[in-house]
Amino acid sequence: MKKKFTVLFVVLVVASMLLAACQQEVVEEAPTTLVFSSRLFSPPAEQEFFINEIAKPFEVENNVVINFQIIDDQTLLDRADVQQNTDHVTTDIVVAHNSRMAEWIENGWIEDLTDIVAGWKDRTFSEAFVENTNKDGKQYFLPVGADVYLLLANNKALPYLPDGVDLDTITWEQYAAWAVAVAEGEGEGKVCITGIPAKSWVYMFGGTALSYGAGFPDANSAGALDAWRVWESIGKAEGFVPTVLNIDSCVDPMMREESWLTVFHNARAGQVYASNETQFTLAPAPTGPVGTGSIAGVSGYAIMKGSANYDLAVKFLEYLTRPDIQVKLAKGTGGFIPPVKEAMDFLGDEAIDEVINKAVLVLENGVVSGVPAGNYQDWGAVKACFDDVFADTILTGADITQARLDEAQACIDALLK
Amino acid sequence: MNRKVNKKIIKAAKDTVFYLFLTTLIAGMLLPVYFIVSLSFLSTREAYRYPLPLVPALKTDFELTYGENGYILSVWDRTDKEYQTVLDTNEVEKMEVYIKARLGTKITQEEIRAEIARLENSGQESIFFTKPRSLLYNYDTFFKVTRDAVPALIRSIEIAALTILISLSIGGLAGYAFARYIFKGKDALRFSVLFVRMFPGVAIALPMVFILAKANLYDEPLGLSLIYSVGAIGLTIWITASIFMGIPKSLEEAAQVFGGSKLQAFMRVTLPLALPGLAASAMYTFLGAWNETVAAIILTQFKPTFSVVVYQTLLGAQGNVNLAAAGGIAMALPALIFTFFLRRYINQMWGGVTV
Amino acid sequence: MVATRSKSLRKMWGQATPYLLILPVVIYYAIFWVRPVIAVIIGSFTDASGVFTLQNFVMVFSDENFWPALNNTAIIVLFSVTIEFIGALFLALLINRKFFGSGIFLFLTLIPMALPAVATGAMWITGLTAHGWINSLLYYLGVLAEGEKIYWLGGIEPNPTKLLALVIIIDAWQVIPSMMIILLAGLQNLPKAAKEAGYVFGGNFMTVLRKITMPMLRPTIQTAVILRLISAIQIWLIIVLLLGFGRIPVLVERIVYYHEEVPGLNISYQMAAGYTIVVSTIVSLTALVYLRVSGAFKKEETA
Amino acid sequence: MATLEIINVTKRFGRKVIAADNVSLEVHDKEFLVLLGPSGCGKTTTLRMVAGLEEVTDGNILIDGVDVTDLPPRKRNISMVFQNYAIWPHMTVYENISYALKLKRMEKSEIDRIVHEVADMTKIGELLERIPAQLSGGQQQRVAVARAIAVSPKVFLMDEPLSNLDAKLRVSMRTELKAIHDSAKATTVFVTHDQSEAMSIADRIVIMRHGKITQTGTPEEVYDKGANLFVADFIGTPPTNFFDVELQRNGKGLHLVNSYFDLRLLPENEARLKGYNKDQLTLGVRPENIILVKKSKSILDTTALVVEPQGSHQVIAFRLGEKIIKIVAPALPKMEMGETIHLDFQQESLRFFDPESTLAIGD
Repeated sequence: MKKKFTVLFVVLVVASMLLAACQQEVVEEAPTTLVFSSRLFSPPAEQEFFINEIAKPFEVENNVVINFQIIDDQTLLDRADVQQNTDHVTTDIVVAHNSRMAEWIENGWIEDLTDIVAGWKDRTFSEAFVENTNKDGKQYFLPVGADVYLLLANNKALPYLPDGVDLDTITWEQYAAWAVAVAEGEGEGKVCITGIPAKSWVYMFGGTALSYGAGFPDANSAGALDAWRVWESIGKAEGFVPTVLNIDSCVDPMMREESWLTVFHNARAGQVYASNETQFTLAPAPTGPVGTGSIAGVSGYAIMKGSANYDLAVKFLEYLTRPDIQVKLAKGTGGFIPPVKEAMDFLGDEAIDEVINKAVLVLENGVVSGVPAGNYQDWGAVKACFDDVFADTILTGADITQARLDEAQACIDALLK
Repeated sequence: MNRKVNKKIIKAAKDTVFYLFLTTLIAGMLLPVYFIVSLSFLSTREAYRYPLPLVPALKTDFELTYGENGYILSVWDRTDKEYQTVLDTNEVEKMEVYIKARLGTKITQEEIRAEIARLENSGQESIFFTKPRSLLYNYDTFFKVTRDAVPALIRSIEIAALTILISLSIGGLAGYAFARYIFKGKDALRFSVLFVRMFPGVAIALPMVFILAKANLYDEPLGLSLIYSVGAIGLTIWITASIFMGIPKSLEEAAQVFGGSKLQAFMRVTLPLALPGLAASAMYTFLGAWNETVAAIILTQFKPTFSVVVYQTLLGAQGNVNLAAAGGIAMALPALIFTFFLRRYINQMWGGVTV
Repeated sequence: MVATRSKSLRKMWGQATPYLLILPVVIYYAIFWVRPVIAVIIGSFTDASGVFTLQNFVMVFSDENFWPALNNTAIIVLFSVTIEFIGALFLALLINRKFFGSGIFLFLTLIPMALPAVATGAMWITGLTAHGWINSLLYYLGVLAEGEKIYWLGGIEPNPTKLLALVIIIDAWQVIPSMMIILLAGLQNLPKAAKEAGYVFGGNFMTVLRKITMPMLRPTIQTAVILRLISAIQIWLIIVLLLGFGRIPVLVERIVYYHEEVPGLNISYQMAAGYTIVVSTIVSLTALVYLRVSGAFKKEETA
Repeated sequence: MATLEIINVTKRFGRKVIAADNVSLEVHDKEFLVLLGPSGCGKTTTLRMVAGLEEVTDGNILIDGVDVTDLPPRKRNISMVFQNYAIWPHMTVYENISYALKLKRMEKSEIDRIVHEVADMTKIGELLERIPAQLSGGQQQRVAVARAIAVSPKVFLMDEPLSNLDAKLRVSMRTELKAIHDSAKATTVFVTHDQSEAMSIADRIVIMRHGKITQTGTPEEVYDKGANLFVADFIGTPPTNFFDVELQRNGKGLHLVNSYFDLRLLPENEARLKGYNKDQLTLGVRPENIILVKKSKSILDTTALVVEPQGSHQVIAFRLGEKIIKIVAPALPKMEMGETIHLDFQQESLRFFDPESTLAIGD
């Protein structure tokens, strides 16, 4: 028996090594591989779509293999750190979130694409994201998959909608009143926001604040105070789902019907919406005195410095940012907004187009801000300043005081570079 | 004679109680595991129902009726015991995709068209039909989305095997020294071996990766094995030391007396005797190497481990807990198989062999 | 002359053997472990510009999360090691009875240990949420009425005690098997006669366990507890998986926090390095104290 | 077969512990030599140095005139039976016995022949396919012996091979070992702490104490002519009785006197003490040499404290001051506890020792 085990073990080791060796040869015989590491399109269905519908035609046409990998922003940076500092650059294209773009640019890990973009005449990148994707007048990131915030409601909440409120023009006060009505009627809060620190609360609040004329990230301006009041009123009526502190994304609670109301990321809202179109209603984010505020997130393509396949990478990016491909990509991946102006011409009238249309409405007509992460030492720490206010005032039903907000602002300002 | 029967009955009763107790205990312990497994077979829609269905459905019941935008598709909800609408559309393709992806149920566009025709021809307000569920849909999707799952799986086994090899050979030598020799600084050395485990590994994971990458072990399975061995060696030393201590030295001496060199004596006598224990200690190493992601994801590019591809697939599994469950189970399965075959040796792990 | 030289060489070789056997480990650690560790140690004693300072530790100790983290860690270690030890001992004693099917039983109890973090994470998160499988099960069992829910991970009201208890139970669930293995092997190597003598001389199950089995099992218990102690102090992953950063701060979670969550702060590296040194100091001190108190060193000296 | 010479061999562990201190001895061809001594006396260490399992700190070991001091065990042409047998639990009996032969690359048929031969000799022919866990202690012991003789070594080493057996088996194995030795004609070194085992089995006994050899001789020599107090005490059961006495020259003769008796020595014993001019002496008398006599002839009267009938004889214990003295008397007449007994010493076998040096006097 023991002998058998030894033999088995040895066979296993040898066999696995042989197999690995075989594989290696296969890899070597294959055409050029372009490594595409992305934080975007992480849901499996989106991955599948990107691989089969977007990458494949390019692969066939150019005889390359696109090695598509999903990695979160932090790991992507860690990986780049190792690759850049040990001269083993194997990643060709990265897709980063705008809150982390500054780190990429400042570390000098990505190529300056200004000249290349200048040569593409058929597309105009949305101005909303220049702050993040460019630095010192140079373009490093090509925006893709922009998002704004949309209102998503479970139809079970519709009966509580205050009379005369039109979901397409709902205001923040009406939204709050609605949330309170739901909480009172159901005996339990149903509004979803992300309660786990350093997730999306800063954006959820930021959209409200922008609607009231505040800047971003403002914690204590007059507009911000008005925004806090909206959320305070929901908090005082215990309008948040009781498990709010454990939520890091509203997708699951909305799908489980633990929560019925939320204003969040359009692609994720679209994902929930698609899970049962007859059960959910999608609307633009609520408005305020100065319009519909929303933080606009975006991801961006960039080429790693030292990429061995620079020309091919440029070619692939040219392909990916083509307006028709941008639209195809946006539609196949849950409703991101294509941040290329020309792309709008390609939108149709399917349900998904409606999601995108609503989002574009917000992006075009709303009060939109990007994420000025580059101005701060650490964007996560900025988020924490907002999270803290939420945790010790709104959540507990306490009053928002100017003093508390000033403290939060001090917290934010201390993080300025 | 009566007494004999009584005794038998009492024994049977005792056994029954004992096994009932065991069953309850195991059921309690494995309840969470049951749910994650069950979840991995549920359709996305059912995975988000509350209360959660206790067992996966084997079929899906549909109701088809006329709606605003075309046809309203409803499915039987086991939780609420009613048909609930899910789609109101005219597009057959959309129905097919939805039924496949959200309900984990096999259906073709032709079949949908046939049902629609049946509705139209029946003159009734609605019709009902039933389709079998594809239970393995989540696993199917998982392996479809997870690129190179099979090579990654093989690579992971290879890396785990290499890690076992490295940590057992290097750690085993030291363990042997601690078990068989008396020397100056033995206690201090043994304690410092333990100290490696005391220093939080998360704090130095990245620098270690840098060292590896600089040593041209970037994207090499060997590189990862070397990193995993750092954590594994310390434990291996402690385990092997107690295994070797459990094997009487005289067995080895006898082999020397009867014509073997020290090495032969070790290979022919001590090693075969230690093997079960070593194999069991290999299990710890295997599990550690198998489940590790942090270093692997930074250090690999073209040769990811299975844990990395699973991680990449599941990173965005929000709204897809059933898929996450399937991925978790797919990852756990090889480890469980490994454990299953090694469990018989585990008993012998810490004290060695009794002669 | 030649003879004596070869003899002394052989002798030297003989004395060097244990050191030669340990050498690979030392070299291995020197290459892969010592350098990063030294870097962290240096980092903990220097400021951002590389000048010697103790400020990092002042920062760590005055961090508002430090004392809660220390406190939480202590509570988790105390309870989880105790619970895990009792649970593992119980299981080991049970399996050691070698009943029909004990092999399969052993395997089943090992399952929690073999599950990857992805699986355990998904398992507990889907279980503990308000609309999760635990509440579902309770509902089917009739414990919960319709619409009634238990907020396992805490509702609006902060309730750290409950969360700590939850973390401890979940950790125990996963760790008991690996501790059980150690104790089981130890039990199987105990001479049967000693235990039987215990019964012959009038002991019941508990007294035999306490007065005979446990003392004889002491070396095994020491190994099991020391290994567990070391990793229990470094618990963090399950907490972050369930609750995210900062809700229940623990020591190593703080290191990860500065490494992963807010790596960009001017003080992030210093804080992480400081916490790292504090943690390893606490772990080594605890381990040393445990080894001393439990008498492991004395045994070593006579061995 | 062969001779074994141990020349000035010293073994030190660390700086302080001296396990063997300048040990020299010679084992003749085909001799059965027993190393005897209490535990910790260095006998096992000495044996292990011969085997090559322990390094020699100083000195030389020669087998058949060849210096093997620095050779590893496998090149010494020895074999060994270990205290706990050290038979390999993962091999069958056959594999255990044939292990060394296989390493010598012997023909399969030859190995088979030898294995069966030694198995028959040790009466384990039936057990060859078993694994050790299925064997009783005695059977394991036989396997260990069979394994040892299979290699036809020059020197055959046994490290307390019988100590793990029960009392009865030990006695019968003892006889068998002797018989096996006689037929195998191997030069044998046998280590034991059991003096009766040594007495019954040895051609020659080497008694060790504190790492040194205190006496070497045939069983009769060490029994009758113990070189010092230690040997006299160590050999024989019940042990030799010792009395501290004063030498008194009283008119015609030499008397050994203490507060219990006054023994007048016979002239031949007086002659043995001629060169001894101290006035204190330790008198050693074997239990069987203290005899029951009539009251009139006794030199010592006392009461029996304990009487242990042994069938063929009886052991009578009595108290003399602090000491318990044991004598061996014929089975009859049967003595009772508390009975007054009258005793005399048989003068021809008295032993005299210098209480300071503990050495025997007058041999």
